[in-house]
Amino acid sequence: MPTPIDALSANLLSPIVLAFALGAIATLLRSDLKIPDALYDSLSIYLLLAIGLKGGVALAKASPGEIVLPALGALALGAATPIWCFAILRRLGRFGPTDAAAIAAHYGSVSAVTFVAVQTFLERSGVPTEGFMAALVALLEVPGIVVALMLARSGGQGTNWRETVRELLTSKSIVLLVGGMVIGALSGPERFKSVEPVFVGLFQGLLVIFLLELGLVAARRFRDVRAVGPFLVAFAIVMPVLHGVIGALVGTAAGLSVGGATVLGVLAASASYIAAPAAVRIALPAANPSLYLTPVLAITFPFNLAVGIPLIHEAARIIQGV
Amino acid sequence: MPTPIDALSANLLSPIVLAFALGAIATLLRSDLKIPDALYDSLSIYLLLAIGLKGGVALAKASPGEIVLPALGALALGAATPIWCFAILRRLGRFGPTDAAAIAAHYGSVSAVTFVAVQTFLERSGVPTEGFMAALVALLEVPGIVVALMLARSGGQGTNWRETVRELLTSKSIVLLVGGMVIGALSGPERFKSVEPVFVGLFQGLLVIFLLELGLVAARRFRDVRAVGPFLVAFAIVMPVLHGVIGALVGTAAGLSVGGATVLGVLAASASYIAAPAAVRIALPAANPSLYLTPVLAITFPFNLAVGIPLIHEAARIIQGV
Amino acid sequence: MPTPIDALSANLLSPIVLAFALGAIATLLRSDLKIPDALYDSLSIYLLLAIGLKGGVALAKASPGEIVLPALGALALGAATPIWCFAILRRLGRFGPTDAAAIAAHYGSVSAVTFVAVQTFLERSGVPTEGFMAALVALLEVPGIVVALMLARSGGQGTNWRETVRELLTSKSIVLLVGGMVIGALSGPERFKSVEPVFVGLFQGLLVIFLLELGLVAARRFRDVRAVGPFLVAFAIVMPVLHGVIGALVGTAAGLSVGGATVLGVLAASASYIAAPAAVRIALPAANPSLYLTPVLAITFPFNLAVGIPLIHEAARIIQGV
Amino acid sequence: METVQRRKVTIVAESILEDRLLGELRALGASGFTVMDVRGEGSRGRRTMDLGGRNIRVEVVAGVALAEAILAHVADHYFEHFAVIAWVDDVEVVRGDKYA
Amino acid sequence: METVQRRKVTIVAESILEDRLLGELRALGASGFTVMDVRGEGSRGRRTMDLGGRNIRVEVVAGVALAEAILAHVADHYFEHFAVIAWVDDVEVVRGDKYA
Amino acid sequence: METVQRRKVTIVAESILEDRLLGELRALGASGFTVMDVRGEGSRGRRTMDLGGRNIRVEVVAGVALAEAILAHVADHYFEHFAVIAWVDDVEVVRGDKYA
Ligand SMILES: Nc1ncnc2c1ncn2[C@@H]1O[C@H](COP(=O)(O)O)[C@@H](O)[C@H]1O
Ligand SMILES: Nc1ncnc2c1ncn2[C@@H]1O[C@H](COP(=O)(O)O)[C@@H](O)[C@H]1O
Ligand SMILES: Nc1ncnc2c1ncn2[C@@H]1O[C@H](COP(=O)(O)O)[C@@H](O)[C@H]1O
Ligand code: NA
Ligand code: NA
Ligand code: NA
Repeated sequence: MPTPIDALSANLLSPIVLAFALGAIATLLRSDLKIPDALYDSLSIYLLLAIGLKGGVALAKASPGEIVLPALGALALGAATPIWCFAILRRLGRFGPTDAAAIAAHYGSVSAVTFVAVQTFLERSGVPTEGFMAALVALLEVPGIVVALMLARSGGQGTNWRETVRELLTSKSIVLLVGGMVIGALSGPERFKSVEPVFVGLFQGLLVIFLLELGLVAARRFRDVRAVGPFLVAFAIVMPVLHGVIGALVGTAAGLSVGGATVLGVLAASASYIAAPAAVRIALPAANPSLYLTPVLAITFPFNLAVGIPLIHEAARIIQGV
Repeated sequence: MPTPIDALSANLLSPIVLAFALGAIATLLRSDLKIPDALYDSLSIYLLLAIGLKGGVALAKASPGEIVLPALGALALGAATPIWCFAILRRLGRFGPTDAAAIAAHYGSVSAVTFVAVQTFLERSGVPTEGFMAALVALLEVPGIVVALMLARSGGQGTNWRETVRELLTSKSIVLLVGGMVIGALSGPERFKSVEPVFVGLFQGLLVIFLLELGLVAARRFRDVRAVGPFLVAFAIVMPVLHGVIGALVGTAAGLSVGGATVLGVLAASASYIAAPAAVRIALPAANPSLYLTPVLAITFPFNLAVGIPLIHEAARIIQGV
Repeated sequence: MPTPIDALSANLLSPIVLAFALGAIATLLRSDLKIPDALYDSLSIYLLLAIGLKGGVALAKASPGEIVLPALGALALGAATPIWCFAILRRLGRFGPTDAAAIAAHYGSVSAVTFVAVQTFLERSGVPTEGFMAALVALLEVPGIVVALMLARSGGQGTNWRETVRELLTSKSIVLLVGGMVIGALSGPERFKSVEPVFVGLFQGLLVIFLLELGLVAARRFRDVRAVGPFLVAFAIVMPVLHGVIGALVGTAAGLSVGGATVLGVLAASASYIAAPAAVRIALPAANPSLYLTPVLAITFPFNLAVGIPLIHEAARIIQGV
Repeated sequence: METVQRRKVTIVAESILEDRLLGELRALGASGFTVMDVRGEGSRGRRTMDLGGRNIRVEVVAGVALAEAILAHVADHYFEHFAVIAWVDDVEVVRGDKYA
Repeated sequence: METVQRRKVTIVAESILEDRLLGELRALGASGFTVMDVRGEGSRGRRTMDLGGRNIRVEVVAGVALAEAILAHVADHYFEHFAVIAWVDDVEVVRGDKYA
Repeated sequence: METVQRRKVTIVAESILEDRLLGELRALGASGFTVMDVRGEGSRGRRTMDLGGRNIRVEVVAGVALAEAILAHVADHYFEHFAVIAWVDDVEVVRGDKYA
């Protein structure tokens, strides 16, 4: 069993962490390296669909009973995290209700790529996870955003909730994740084999290219980090750790293995940079995008990728005493 | 040996059929899911080249004698189907000569993706096919279009035939199919091995993404189905069945196995949605594109994918008494 | 051991050479086949990163001592080849200093795809090469361009060298090659395994698609070949042969195996069509792009691909007496 | 060729607004529009999103009244909070009745 | 900077017409053109093709006579059956002799 | 809607010039610009590069003086050796103070 330090340094040398670093360095060196928009879009479609498909195949093998408690735990996390984020941002951070809600929406939702990174980490460490974790990604994505938007509007005029929720539930990431899961579950392991070379075999390699682009983009926001102020910087590191531990506790209470509890912790710790920004930009146009994009992309995402994942795994091991 | 009902339901649960359904559902739910144009174009280049390459490698192993009769059968089908389609559309459907010819061109040509779908179906069912069937796709693509265009012009002024035929013969799909076949045949099975992971290994998985896009696009035409009228709806289902049975008969007469006869039947049943629309739009600009695109994409393609393929295979089995 | 003629014809039938030919033929037939820009850009990112990663993994296994002499040899070639190219183009070709330097920059730098082609050729022929050759590609890319640009300015006003060199060293190809090497070396063979299906498994197949596009593009310049005159045509064939033999000699002197010497020879023989054109267009705007793009793309690249590689390998074998 | 004068409104907006904006153009009565993917910089700089957050550029050829209505709509609904700009100019078209 | 007045013709057309249209522009004497990929909606709505059936937008800077000829050509050959629109406006350029 | 007159400069250039050109626009004082990827043909024909060598089309809405300065800059620095063209026309915008 590797020590926490071993696990951390092993994680830092994984191809995906290094690819993110390469992208960030390329931006800092003002390289002309650019990932075509169409490639970025294609890779994100691929990754979401692959997560869904693999989850669906695994789900088909799971008994419905196993998944009820973890699902409820995930929903509770999705509903609760934006509430305390909002309160902290309002009281301690002194942000207006709109900006506070906007930031809370991001930290209440999840990042599918962070999910993939923790899966990769655990696989490499030989720690098994429950097969149905991908379903929790889909469950955790939307509620946090909806709750945060409701908080923003708590004192304001009516908003078109039906339309906002419809847009969230039919957004690209939900359609691909849930659609992929249904396809995976219906076609089953046998029929899935023919598409495995693409959706399993290529996964890690294509993730490397995706993280290269995320590094390029995140580094463009590095110079804004100062502008968002020390409170948000601290928030962007402290909250993931806090959410990670809470998530690991909730996962353990819901009966998940140490691997599953780690994944749920990391999901809670992660902040959305696809679904939440799109929803928040439309629903809360007055919020300042720099206040949510910079912490999420330039701090929380790389922090989780490099440090948060091994840390939360360590927390889960301590919690479960293994 | 599975019963026809088993085969049908097994087919409905294949990843590619489900992916098409997911795409269609996403459109109906007004999801913002979009496949980048560049990805769609890249996948269609890949699929055509892969079909060609694999066909070429197989062709290298075939004896020239084997292929003569099936090739003549394919050519005969390509020349004959548009003629009777035209007549039916004129007489029974009461379409003008231009629209009738436009529709006939599509049903006289073939769909490479439907070809791939039937190959996948037969592989999964353990039914062998002649290796050279890809050559028949190339042979069947062009003649149906040319014959239909000639019918449209039967009473009209001269058209630039040389140029039209040159454009068809140098169109993307022919260049990739035939070019791929030549490369496959020249490089042979040994040298082909190094590129197999891409052109064989990834084939089914990438097809899933391609069919997701086809589902997205086809569903946009669902609401036009009413507009094209009941005659065309019936035509778009009856003709594939008819052509499928005739194709299976011709294939059997040409000495093809039950697998080969199924493929030839499905090819005859399929309607073109790449080469034919492009050629018809330019050569018959007065034809109404809705009248050919809607039946082909929104009816015939999904019908063949889900029902036509197992049905025609059943017909081929009955014909050959196996 | 195959005879040179066998090796040549075997090479001509490799999928990548045939794909280049298919692209060229498609252009000559005025086919509407087009590779989307985004696909071309994505493939070139992939190829450069894959070369880097594989090189880095191999580098991790090499002892630093082994690589010193070959690296010095490569640097010497990069510095020397543009000088004599420039002199020949000025004296014998009677080109102005700007055009001469522009052409010399291309022949002093290297083509990563030609590197890949020779690696493929040697693998297929069962000839081993030193694992660190990819590092030499990165080393050879920049010096030739810088030296040539310095020659152009020898009599002229000051140029912004700092900026020019910074742009070259942070250009896409260097960032991906060197970045990939660092990632490969740091993550090591064990962690590399998870990304191997993409960066090794798909390499040859994706190269086929890339070469299809290169064929399409190169053939668009075929008609300009006459315009550039017989001197440049001869130059575009003679210099690669000359550089190839010199490179093989230098490689042998630096202690490389016959495979390594072949690779170094082919690198010296190759002419850049990515880094050099971009740098030259900006730094020497008065140079006529036809004079460097046409020989490089329409003559030297296909010549090396089809004939140069087996020829230079033969030379390396004669030099090393094997 | 006889031509008539029409107005052309050009809107550059965050791409996330595409569906909403095009729906509003239809509702305002535009007979058509042309959309392209662009990128840009402006006074709100990187306030637009990095990921999936590119710009679109929409052109609408329209009569004077509709052009005015579109411009007013965009100014009222988008200028404050979104990275959106718009301009109008005159164009000559062949079949003027085609454009509301 | 001394500028001269020229005309600019903009054509939005089904992308399948690209090769043909550009060939005709060359034949009519255009010294150059700029093409971009766009998408759009118009009165002929979804009559354009879905698959591979996007629009292009072609700009040609030209003298008065050539602009007129291009507009007439497009109107005569494309307006009836194809999803094509075109407009003209005035632009100022630096080297007027560059544009036929 | 009250509008004010501004100038719009459009530059079509080899895409390799993008970073340099945009930096110069910022230095000249442009408050913003919109860029799109295009392709084209002109008098210098295939002199532009084939690979990675496409064109960009940059639009800058600006005041009279800045527009003049941009046009002069482009003419002086690019017209001789690069495949670059530029034109200017008038546009009406809502918030004129936004544009230098
Ligand atoms: N002066 C300008 N000229 C042309 N396009 C502009 C200008 N200012 C802004 N834009 C475009 O409008 C978008 C939003 O601008 P802004 O609202 O100023 O941030 C930018 O991303 C540019 O694409
Ligand atoms: N009023 C308009 N303003 C701008 N572009 C238009 C307009 N009407 C049509 N278009 C463009 O022209 C194409 C063909 O239009 P139509 O022939 O009306 O179907 C559409 O797809 C749009 O890209
Ligand atoms: N008359 C024109 N109208 C529109 N665009 C043009 C014209 N001439 C040139 N261009 C564009 O400007 C680029 C450079 O043109 P040139 O410098 O003439 O080779 C071309 O690739 C076209 O995109
Ligand atoms: Na979270
Ligand atoms: Na058919
Ligand atoms: Na060289």
